[in-house]
Amino acid sequence: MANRVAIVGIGATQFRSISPDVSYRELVYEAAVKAYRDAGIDPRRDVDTFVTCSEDYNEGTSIFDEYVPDQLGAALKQVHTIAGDGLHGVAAAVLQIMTGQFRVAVVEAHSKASNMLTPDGIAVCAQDPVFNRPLGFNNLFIAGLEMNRFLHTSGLTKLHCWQVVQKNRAHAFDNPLAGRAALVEEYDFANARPLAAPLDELDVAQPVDGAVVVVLADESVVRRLKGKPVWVEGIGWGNGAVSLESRDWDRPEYVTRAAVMAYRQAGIDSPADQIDFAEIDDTFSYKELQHLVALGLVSAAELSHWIEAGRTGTQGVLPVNRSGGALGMGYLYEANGLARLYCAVQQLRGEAGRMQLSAPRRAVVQSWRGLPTTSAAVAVLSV
Amino acid sequence: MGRRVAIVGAGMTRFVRRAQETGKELAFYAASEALHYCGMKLNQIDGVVLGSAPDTFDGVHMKGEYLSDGAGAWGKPYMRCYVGGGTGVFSVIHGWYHVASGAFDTCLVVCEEKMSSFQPHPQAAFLTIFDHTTERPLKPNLLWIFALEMNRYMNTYGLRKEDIARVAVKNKNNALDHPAAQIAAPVTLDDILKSEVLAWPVQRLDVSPVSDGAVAVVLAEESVARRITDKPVWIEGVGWALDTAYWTNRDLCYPRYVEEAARMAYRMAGVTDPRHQIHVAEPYDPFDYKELHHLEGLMLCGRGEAPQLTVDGVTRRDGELPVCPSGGLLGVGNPIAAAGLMKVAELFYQLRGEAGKRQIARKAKRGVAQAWGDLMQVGTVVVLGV
Amino acid sequence: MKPKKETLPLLPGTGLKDEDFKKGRVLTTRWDADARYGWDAGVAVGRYLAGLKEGVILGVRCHKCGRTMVPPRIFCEWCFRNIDEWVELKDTGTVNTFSLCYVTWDVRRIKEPQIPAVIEIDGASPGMGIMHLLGEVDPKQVKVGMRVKAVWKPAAEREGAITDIRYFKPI
Amino acid sequence: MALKQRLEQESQVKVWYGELPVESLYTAGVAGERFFRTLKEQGVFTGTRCEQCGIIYVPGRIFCERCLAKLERWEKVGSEGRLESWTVLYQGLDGKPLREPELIGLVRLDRASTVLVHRLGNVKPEELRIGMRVKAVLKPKSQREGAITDIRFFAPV
Repeated sequence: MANRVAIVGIGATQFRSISPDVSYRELVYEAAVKAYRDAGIDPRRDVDTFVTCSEDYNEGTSIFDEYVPDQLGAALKQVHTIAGDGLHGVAAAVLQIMTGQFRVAVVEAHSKASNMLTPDGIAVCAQDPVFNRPLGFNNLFIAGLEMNRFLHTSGLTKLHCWQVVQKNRAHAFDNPLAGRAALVEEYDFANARPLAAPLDELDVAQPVDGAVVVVLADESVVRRLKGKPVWVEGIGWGNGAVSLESRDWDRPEYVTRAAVMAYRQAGIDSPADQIDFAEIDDTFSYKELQHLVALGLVSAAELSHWIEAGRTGTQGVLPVNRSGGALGMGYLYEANGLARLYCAVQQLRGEAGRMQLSAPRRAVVQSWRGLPTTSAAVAVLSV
Repeated sequence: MGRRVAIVGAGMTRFVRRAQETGKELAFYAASEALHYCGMKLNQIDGVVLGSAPDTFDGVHMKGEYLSDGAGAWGKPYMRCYVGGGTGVFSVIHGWYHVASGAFDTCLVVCEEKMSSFQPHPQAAFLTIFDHTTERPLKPNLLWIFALEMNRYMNTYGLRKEDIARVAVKNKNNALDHPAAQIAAPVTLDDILKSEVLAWPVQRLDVSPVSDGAVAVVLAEESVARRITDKPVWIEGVGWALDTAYWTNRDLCYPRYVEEAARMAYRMAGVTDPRHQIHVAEPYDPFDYKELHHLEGLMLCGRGEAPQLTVDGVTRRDGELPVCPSGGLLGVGNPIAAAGLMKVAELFYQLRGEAGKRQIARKAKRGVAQAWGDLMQVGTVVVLGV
Repeated sequence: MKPKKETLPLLPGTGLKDEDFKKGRVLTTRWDADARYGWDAGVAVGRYLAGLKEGVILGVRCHKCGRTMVPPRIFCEWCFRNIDEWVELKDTGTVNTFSLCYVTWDVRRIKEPQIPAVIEIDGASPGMGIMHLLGEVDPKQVKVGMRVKAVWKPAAEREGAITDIRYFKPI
Repeated sequence: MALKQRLEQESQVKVWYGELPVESLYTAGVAGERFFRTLKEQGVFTGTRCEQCGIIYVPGRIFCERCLAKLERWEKVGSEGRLESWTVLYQGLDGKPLREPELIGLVRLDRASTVLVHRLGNVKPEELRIGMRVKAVLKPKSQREGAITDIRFFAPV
């Protein structure tokens, strides 16, 4: 990219199933204070633009963007909201810095999932109100249809999906932020509650509360700051057909488009060889498998062998979701992408503690906006 | 520094109280009209951005995703921005940074709002813009905050209602020449002053109507823009600012967030004397006093002086500083985000001399469009020039 | 109607009338969203509500900028640091601005206006107001700058809510 | 103890309850109006074709999502088709288990490029196979109201 952009500060709260002691403002404030300290900046003085990521229905407030500036130190400054994943917010920040008009940008996303008393009733409002919603189906049916077709066309089985669940939830033991670490055993799978066959409750990332704030800066600022910069080598995002009727049910081509855009900027032509580890969407167990292929990290033909051989595990050639992913950290709505980015930055800086992989140089981070969307964003990070 | 970015095409639907079209269909109409205007095809568009205000209007959660196909986002990088009522003008800023960054050569900007889906009346959707714990239990409505702000403004500067109402007369009559307009008949000062009191000092005709509609513009970087048209309209400056959410801690008599946004945009555009270097303005006018408030925030006149400009006829289409020649939200209608983008589209037509009956009398090389939103909190400003 | 309107270019978009819906001339679907929330009040607003239950309006102070703020927050948004102190404010104040509103939140007409106001609370810094209603006052007599006092619900009825203050009335 | 100290020391965990009161009335749209009217009156499925992209959208649309061409050519498609995927849904909109799980399928009608989402009927889950032939079972004409629910379900041919 013409104007190099780096991540220079990260801050996050813990990801917990409930957070009754703090309001969303206070949750975000905690993450913001940590991120600014990590970057060594003062938001009132040093930040040129702020991007927040949220959706009104998830917050229970219309035009929620009203309530974002104060807890970020952004009052009366340049702030806008993206109705997208945190990685879309990062894309918005990177673009702004690349214009040359902004040098330091802040991206925020959070989840107060526990405050949604009717998450299924809220989620269904994202379905098309004319063609789909009158049928009265819980959004999970879309995942059931997609998973069934995916297993049918890929030749994989539920056992492969379970391996993803076991891996990610075990990974989360080493992540102090993660809220969903567990040893999942065969007994658990056998007794899992079915949601939308072949999808069981254990295949689904469960919601948690949390906030993540990230500070980005252009090269001139990076040189003045003390910390180790993590460069955004590429960032891509893309959409597919949103309607259930016309979308491609066989593959998430929008993920591939986003990846191609990010890889092109990063000069990556063979992702499997050039990327050291991946933090990717695993909202549902099968999604991690789909996304591995869509991101060009594993070929469809090799996928089953890869999973069976544990190549995406801690000791594998391509560790995937070493953080625990959404299955292990918890599902953070708009903050999913930033949580993954946070952990990837820790890895690349060598500050990942018990999660630390050996000297990784380059990571791919990917997010998907969940049911019923066909939007994805992909970032390539490096040191 | 960033690349130069131009608007090369614009298009819109009619603004109507209740549209038969779905939100997707409205977005499609606007996107397709804008592409037609500059003779472009969707495959020449690198990225798409969407502006739309609260999801509760359309009644669709994640409505950016829902509207994506109508907006032309299939297979493209696509993002939805929002800053409440400021979204319409912000969407152009959003598109601007896509192109100015160098990552995109072209960008389609679409704004849509379908307010009529909300039952029984779209105004009720505004209850939920207030703080859920400290304000909503008082059952506030949107008129409250406008009335509170208008009263503070009138009190601070000792303004008379009839001077403010002249804005509504001007804009509603300007709109009679706008093909998208919801208004159908001329309006007099007397009509406005005699219209029903909703929330004193706000009366029925001080307010813009609720609407369904969509607007789109096409942005392109310099070399592409010059290939598409010999009359590109340049985005010379952009600015925005979001003030604290603690709105009851601020003095509502002056929109300092608009001033912040304007200063940023003027700095970028090299405008040092806005009153003389800006030739036409489209400030946000959901209520008549807001146009005045915003003219002051845009530093096109001194504080408390905007009403006199209207009385003196300066802001008429044949005046020295035409303001809202489109007819504004008061006249054309107010499909929130789309209304803001309509203002940018108006400057595009005016600066190219393509505004037909709405064409302002004076020669204009530079204009400013501005929108406002959230809890009287955000200013978004775009300076355009030819 | 101005006849010249017909000469304007025709834009796409189909306007419907109320009766098109009432008479079933267009196909429609309905949805009543089940979107319920339990928002965590958190430290600052949690204490604010607890104070209201006790019949007290609480504020917070930042020693750096010297402002005393209401409603409370755990940070000073201008200095971006933690607040230093909680303070009991008075339950009196000054009307900063007001409206006489003849329409309810769901757009029904009412005869007697509601009087929403921004009230600057005594003990907080100048200009620090909260939104509330005025009562026990002739609408014609309400003025900017008027002095007012909170009218509380009886202690037994208070639940820790902004509505524990019924309204503010002139002093 | 003074009130202020007491409030500062006690934990004041409090939850404030509320909702987004959103009641919506959606028009079927220009295309939806035509698609559902035809289904209601004639009991047939119709779509629109984009010549350039070679796609037949069912339900028909007024625009092609791939090229934004305006689509005006409506044509009839089959009311039988192929099951592209299926699921058994166990969870209701209230987040609780459904008393009766729902069988749901993706059906590509003959000649259509796109699929319809709907219930499956007259079939047991163990009989379902991706690729099987299914047909639309409509409500009787007198009960049809011009909505997606005018289709009762899709059943094996």
